[in-house]
Amino acid sequence: QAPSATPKRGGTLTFAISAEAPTYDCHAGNTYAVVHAVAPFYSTLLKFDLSKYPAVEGDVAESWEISPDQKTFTFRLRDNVVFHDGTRLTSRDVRATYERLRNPPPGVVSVRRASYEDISEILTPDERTVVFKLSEANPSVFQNFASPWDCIYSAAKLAEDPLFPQKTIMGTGPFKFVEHVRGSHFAGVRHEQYHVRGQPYLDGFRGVIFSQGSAMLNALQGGQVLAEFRSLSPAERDRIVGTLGQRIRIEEESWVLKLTVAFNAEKAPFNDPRVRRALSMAIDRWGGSQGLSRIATLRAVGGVMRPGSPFATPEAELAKLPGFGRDIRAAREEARRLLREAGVPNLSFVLTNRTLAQPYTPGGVFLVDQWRQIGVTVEHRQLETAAYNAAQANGTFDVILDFSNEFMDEPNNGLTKYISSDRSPNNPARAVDRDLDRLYDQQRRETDPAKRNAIIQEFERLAMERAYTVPLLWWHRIVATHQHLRGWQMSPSHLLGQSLAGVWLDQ
Amino acid sequence: MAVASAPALPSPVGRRRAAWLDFIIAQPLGAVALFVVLVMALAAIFADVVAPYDPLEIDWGAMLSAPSMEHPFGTDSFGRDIFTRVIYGARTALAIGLLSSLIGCTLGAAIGIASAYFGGRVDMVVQRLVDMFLAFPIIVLALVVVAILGRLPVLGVDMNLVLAIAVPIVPKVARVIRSSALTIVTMPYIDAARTAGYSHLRIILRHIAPNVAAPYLILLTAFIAQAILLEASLSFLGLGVTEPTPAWGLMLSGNASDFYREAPWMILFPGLAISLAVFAFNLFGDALRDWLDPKFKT
Amino acid sequence: MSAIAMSPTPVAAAEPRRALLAVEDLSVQFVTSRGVVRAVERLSYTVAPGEILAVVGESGCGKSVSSLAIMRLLPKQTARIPSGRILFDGRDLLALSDEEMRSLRGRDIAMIFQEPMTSLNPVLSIGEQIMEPLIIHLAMTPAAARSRAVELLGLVGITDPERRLDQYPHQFSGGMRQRVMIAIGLACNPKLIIADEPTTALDVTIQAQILELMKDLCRRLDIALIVITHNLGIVARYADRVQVMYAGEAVEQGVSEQVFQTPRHPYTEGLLRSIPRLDRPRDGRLATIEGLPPNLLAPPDGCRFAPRCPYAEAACQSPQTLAEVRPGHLTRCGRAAEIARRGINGWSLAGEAAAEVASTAPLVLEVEGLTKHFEVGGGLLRGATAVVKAVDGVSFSLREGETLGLVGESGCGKSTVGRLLLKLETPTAGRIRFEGRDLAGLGDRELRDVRRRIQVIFQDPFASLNPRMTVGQIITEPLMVYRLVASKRAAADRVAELLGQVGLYGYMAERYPHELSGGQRQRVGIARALAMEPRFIVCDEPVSALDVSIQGQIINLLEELKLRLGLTYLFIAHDLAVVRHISDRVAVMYLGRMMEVAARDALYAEPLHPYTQALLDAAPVPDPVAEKARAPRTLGGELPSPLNPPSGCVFHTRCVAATEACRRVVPSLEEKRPGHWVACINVA
Amino acid sequence: MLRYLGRRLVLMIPTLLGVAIITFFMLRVVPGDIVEVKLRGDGGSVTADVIAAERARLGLDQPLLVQFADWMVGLVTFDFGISMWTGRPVVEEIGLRLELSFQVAVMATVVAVLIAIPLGTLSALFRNTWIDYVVRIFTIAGLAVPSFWLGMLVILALLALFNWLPPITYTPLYVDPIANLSQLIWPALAVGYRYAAVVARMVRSSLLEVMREDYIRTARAKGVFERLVVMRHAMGNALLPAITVIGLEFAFLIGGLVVTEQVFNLNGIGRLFVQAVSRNDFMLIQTLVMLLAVVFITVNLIVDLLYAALDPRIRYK
Ligand SMILES: Nc1ncnc2c1ncn2[C@@H]1O[C@H](COP(=O)(O)OP(=O)(O)OP(=O)(O)O)[C@@H](O)[C@H]1O
Ligand SMILES: Nc1ncnc2c1ncn2[C@@H]1O[C@H](COP(=O)(O)OP(=O)(O)OP(=O)(O)O)[C@@H](O)[C@H]1O
Ligand SMILES: [Mg+2]
Ligand SMILES: [Mg+2]
Repeated sequence: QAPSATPKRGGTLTFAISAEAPTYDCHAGNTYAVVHAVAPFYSTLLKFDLSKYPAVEGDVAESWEISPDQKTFTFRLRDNVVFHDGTRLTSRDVRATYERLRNPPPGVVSVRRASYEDISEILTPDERTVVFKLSEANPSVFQNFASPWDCIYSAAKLAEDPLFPQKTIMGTGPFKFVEHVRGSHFAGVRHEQYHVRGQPYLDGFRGVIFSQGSAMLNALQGGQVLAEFRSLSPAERDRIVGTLGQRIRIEEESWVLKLTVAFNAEKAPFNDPRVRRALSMAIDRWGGSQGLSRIATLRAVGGVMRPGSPFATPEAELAKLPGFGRDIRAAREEARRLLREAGVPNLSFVLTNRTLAQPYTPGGVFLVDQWRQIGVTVEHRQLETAAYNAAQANGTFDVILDFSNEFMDEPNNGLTKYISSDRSPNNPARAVDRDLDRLYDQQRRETDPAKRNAIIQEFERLAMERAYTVPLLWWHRIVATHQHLRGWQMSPSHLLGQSLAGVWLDQ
Repeated sequence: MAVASAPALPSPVGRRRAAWLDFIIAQPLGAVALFVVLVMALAAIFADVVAPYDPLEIDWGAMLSAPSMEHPFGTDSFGRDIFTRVIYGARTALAIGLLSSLIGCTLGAAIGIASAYFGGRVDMVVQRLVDMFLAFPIIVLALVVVAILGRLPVLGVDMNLVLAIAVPIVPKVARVIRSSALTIVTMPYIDAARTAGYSHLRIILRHIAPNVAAPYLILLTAFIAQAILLEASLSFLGLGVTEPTPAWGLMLSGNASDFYREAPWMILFPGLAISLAVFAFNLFGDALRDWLDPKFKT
Repeated sequence: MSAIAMSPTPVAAAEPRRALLAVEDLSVQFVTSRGVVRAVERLSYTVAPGEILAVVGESGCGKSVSSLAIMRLLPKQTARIPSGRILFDGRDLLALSDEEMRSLRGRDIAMIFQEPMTSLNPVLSIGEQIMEPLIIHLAMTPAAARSRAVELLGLVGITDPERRLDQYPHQFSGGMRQRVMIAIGLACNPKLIIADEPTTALDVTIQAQILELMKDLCRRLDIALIVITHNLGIVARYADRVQVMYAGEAVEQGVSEQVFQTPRHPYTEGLLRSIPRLDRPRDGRLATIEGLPPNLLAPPDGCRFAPRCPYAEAACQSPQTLAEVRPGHLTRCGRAAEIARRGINGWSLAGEAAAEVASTAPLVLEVEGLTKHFEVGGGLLRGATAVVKAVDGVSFSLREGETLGLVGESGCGKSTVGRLLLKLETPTAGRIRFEGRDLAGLGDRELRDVRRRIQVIFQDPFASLNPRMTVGQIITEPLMVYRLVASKRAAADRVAELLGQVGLYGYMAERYPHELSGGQRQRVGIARALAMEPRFIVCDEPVSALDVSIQGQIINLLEELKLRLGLTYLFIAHDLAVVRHISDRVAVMYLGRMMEVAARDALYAEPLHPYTQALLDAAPVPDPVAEKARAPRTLGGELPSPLNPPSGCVFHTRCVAATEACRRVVPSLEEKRPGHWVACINVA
Repeated sequence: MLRYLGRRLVLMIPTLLGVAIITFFMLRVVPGDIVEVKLRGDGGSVTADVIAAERARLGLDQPLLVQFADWMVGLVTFDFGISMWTGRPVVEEIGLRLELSFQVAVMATVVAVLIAIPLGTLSALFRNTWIDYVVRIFTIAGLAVPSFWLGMLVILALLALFNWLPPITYTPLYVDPIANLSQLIWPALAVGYRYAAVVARMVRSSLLEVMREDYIRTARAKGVFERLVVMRHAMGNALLPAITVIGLEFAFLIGGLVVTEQVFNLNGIGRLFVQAVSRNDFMLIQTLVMLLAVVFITVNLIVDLLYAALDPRIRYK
């Protein structure tokens, strides 16, 4: 691609959002639909610098200081940040926002309390300074200040009504809210007093809601929308490239999401580690990666951390873990042997999965086939989200195809799937394993990256051997944008970089 | 009163023609439809023998191959043989179509007959209930049942799906059968049975039910067609049968709709299978109606 | 008037006036999946202006088909006319184009159909339907057509025609609808009217009104009229000439008087003998024509009547021709001359008269003040319900071995009385005692027991047998349910015995009802009733739906069974002659109330109630001389709606003798003569 | 007339109450509720107390009977509650979508009637000729081809032939008729085919029936032109059953276009319904079911009134 010319001002961007946001409140949201719809209206304290991911940069923060013990963070705020209602943003707004996140008042939902539980105090020495004090060092907290979920709200409005952000969209982001037509679209116009000079370039945007992939693809193909920022499936990519050729830009990257297989450790025979390991070993991840990557948003073979991310295990090491070997024949032999040993040579069970087409269905179909090959009969049961969640929460499943959804490669968040269920509501396998808990806690407080890496490797080895929850494949993100859509940046997370401040139309 | 001109009496020599032969002669189009239905039924029953491949076996090497000698209908995105899956799909479609239509129609007929026979208060209450269930739009009812009740596989057939498709059939059938039964109930031969002091059950089973057999059969075939279509729609929405079960509607949804460009055969053949099955059942039902309805006879 | 072509047939030559319509050698066939139905074969006849020709014959003999052929209204796909001409005013109708034929229909030839209830379009107003032919054929303006329509309605005797024009068919009674049909027929001053059983669906009193009206109009307007009927009384009273058809062929043609007095075809003769007659003394048994009409798919080569004919001989196996036996009288029988000489007689049947019922015989049934009110929904747009007083305070009793005839016009509550006795309906008031026990207070077991002893035979032989059961199953069922037989074998034997009793063959047990003829089905119905070994049988119009020739067979059978098994009957019918023939006592109902009850002979000899008198007056007897001599005396008006019956005596609105008091006083049924009960205040 | 209407309206109450009871309790017998979906949907890590708090906020912790009573009281006072998913009033969620669904239903009806009546009539009049066979095959095909499939083909054809696609967001008719129609005509056509097939079959069979009636023979015997026999005497009676079918189909379309709406990305009631169901948004599902039931009953009532208007037997009873 030719290096981008100077950005042009003007135009309205229409892009697709493949789901409708359940809420306007970022603090309560956990689906990308919220981010894609409301991120343009809000600012955060920090943000990821996508060209140097995982590095962060300031958003409303101009500069910051971290104390050597990593327990005190001091942020200096920009002085030109203005809310859409014309009021200026001050340190009080930042404090109110984080107080709401870590300690929500009654009626307010914060799904991110856990991330900030180490914060003991938030101080505002002056209008432009915010100080966060931590009770214990935690290497993940700093990056969390760049979370796209931490939309900064007006302290004044929150004081009036803590539920204000649920009903109204009002922030300091590059765009001002115009309308949300239920089921149809979100629209915004340029916030003229946006704190980055000259930005945003767009006059406005319109995020059109689609509920079905092919309708969205048709619109993309017809140029009615210029992009869909989450991901296309490989087939959709191929179709769009086939029809639009050079007019479309395709960017791909491995994704911070992964599919995992969780065995219900409370239930026989999955309480037997041999059975779990056997089932994990029967999966030809390398072969599957090749096949599935052509039909599903799945690709990378990886362990507990995303391949290519700072704490990931190199491929050579990975291949030594059970289930990650290159010799699938041998692995399957071993799997059969383990099952025989465990006394369940003709195992049959139900694989619980979601009904979503990408990538859950192909993942499930693939697993059923893999297990058939070691003589295991599997019934594939796909459930609507509610029923799926209920099955998981109540433990009414044998084996479940689980997933993890993060916005960055941070072990503190990513590893919670593997630690004991009495500690982590996230553990799908309902297992209790104090060894893993211990290793998790060690890495959590370890501020030296090298040491932390070693602990994580050990954690991973143990987790794969005991195989309560094992990765299937990491997701693969494919974003197609029309050539004249410029300034948008690809990243490993579909939640990042959606403020649209730097996006412009070359026409 | 004059006797309504009766059809000429069959001469004592010419015995009745076998029913199936009469059907073929009187309804050639219907006979063709029946043939198609039978072929599909046979394929479904003997899928294990007829189908060249294993319907579930993934073969990355053969992914998305075009129709060829090896794979007459091509393969899908998992490299599974589509011909095989279409044949096994007939099993799913017929099993669900037949079961739900059978359950729905039988229940509906029972309710309709009882309502007409007992009349009065029973009829009033039943009619209100029927109204109520009719007021639920069919797909909505199916959606709610499937989505809310989840799945309940029995011998590979999801009984909740069957139920979901059967439930909306019940009130419709009840209504039609009731109106047929209402005319039967006023027939003198029913009065004769009542004067003979037969039990209600006997009158219903022996005297009324056989006489509503014609509308029942017609409804049954029509609803099999509808059920197959509804199953396809639900599967298309991800609420019906789930992967990797071979089912026509499912074969059209998800991956298939993504690949229609490179691999049009992926949606062509299952789509044709649905249409052919539904077409055949409808045509057969039509023919059956014409054949059974004395008014259409010349 | 256009020139009328000379008809080449000898019949026409003998006619005093030139024929308006001449049917020549007409055959009609239907191509069906079972084969070719030869519905009409080589039919020839003529009609002159002002003449009334009656076509008679049993059901299915081709009466309607031949007249539809004249109208060219036969179904296009299946009907075929392999031979013949239909000359109307000299033009061959069969050679006309569709458009020419259309412009003739309704203008020069009008047709009136049997079913007045369904022959009018329910969604168009009466006015629109009468005005339609006027506008189409005579190019009248709507206003002119309307005033002509008013005139026509007046002509056919509908009061308040102006207002009636805007009403819809369902607001008219059957008789009024038939008048409307006649008005439509008359609209364009046609030259020929074909009336296909115009009064069969109507009550006797209304029938008389309609026929008198038609006859009068034809005479006045010089219209040729073809009346199709199977009622020989009507033929006798109204027709100038008569044409008798059998199995698609004309078997006899001639002036009514000649044909009735000296029939020259055995079929005509049989017909005349097999009906009970009011004008003759009552015989013990009716003569019957045994057997069934031939299958028109494969009719016999020779005389089609031969298989049933008592005079049949070898010569009858070869085709017979319609030959003139005397001027204007034709017959299709080789032995016509012998018949004329009365040299043969195959009909003699010893009359075994039923014994009089002793007045000391035990009472089987006592009915007191029986009342049944039906609540009916007041239609879609009216919330309130109305009450039909179907039966209102009816009392009578029956002794063992007795037959009580119950007559009355349609809707007067006859069937309801029967259904109440059968416990198919629960009475609103009143009491029914069967063998001394009150039916209302019976427990389940007793009820079952009583049910077995009260049985029923229905009117419609097509509807009274379950079409999905074989004859054997139908008769076996009660035997098994009531354990009247010990085993399956015994049941089979009993079925064969019962079938024999009603004159059917044992092998018929395997047949389904649709494989039987109407008369045979009625016999199965009787066998089913007998299977329960009943004591009392309600016969609800058991012969009304049957052809005359079959009717006789069934009446004879019922009488014979009664004698043999000592049965008691309630015999419901609307044919006064039939009732007279079979009953010991007769009860007359009108609008839910009992008008008169008396011993048979007393009632027919001296009817006391004006309604009974009117009924007897309205029923024509098959004797042209007597009928034509009789002055028209018809009962005016329509049957009032049972939803809104007249006050006082329900009959006062139509009664010639009604007084002011009749409006107010509800007359009670009183014994005016010994054993003769009448509900009329004017009878002393 | 008014009394009749009143009676019918009163009769609606038990039916609707029944629908309400069934819907309400059917929704609640099964595990899993909206809170889980909302807070855990894409895999957030939420603690049990957060979920419990949210559940309490939505009133889901109340006894079922209390919840039901609350809902009933709301319905009666025209307070349809708040969508549990978006926290917006249900009325607001439904409003625009109902408008769209209604318009599609009306347009599909127009399309269907325009196609069906001539086809059904031709087919009946030329029974067992090639015209009849062609029409019958065309109509049975209409029943056999899934409309979503047809919809996919329509879109692909538009894209391939004209490289044009219908607008993706809904503009009300009164705002921009051209944009509106160019979006909605396609789904109306795709759905209209099946709809037309259903109606045409009804017209055919009822016309065949009517043509056998005695009064048709009477009309012919009067010398009425064949065209008039059909148009005036037969159609008037034959269209009555067709009206019932049209009514039923119309009512069905309001909420039943689920799959077609997906294919055309229509923001209609059907799609809202699927979403509500997949999220267990009880409040929205309940109200939608009630809405569809009311639509169904109202349409039936209108059909009955039309019957009365067209059929004097009913009008003057
Ligand atoms: N459309 C038809 N197709 C086949 N056969 C027919 C058709 N119409 C009449 N027939 C047959 O033609 C014969 C004559 O029928 P037609 O209606 O003329 O009898 P009918 O004398 O008028 O009897 P009814 O007294 O019952 O009216 C019957 O055997 C009848 O079954
Ligand atoms: N179930 C019913 N509901 C309402 N009205 C009824 C019912 N049965 C009979 N009637 C009415 O009661 C009256 C008497 O009917 P019924 O059948 O007894 O007359 P009928 O004398 O047998 O007449 P027909 O000679 O026509 O058989 C009629 O007006 C009829 O419409
Ligand atoms: Mg006739
Ligand atoms: Mg009667």
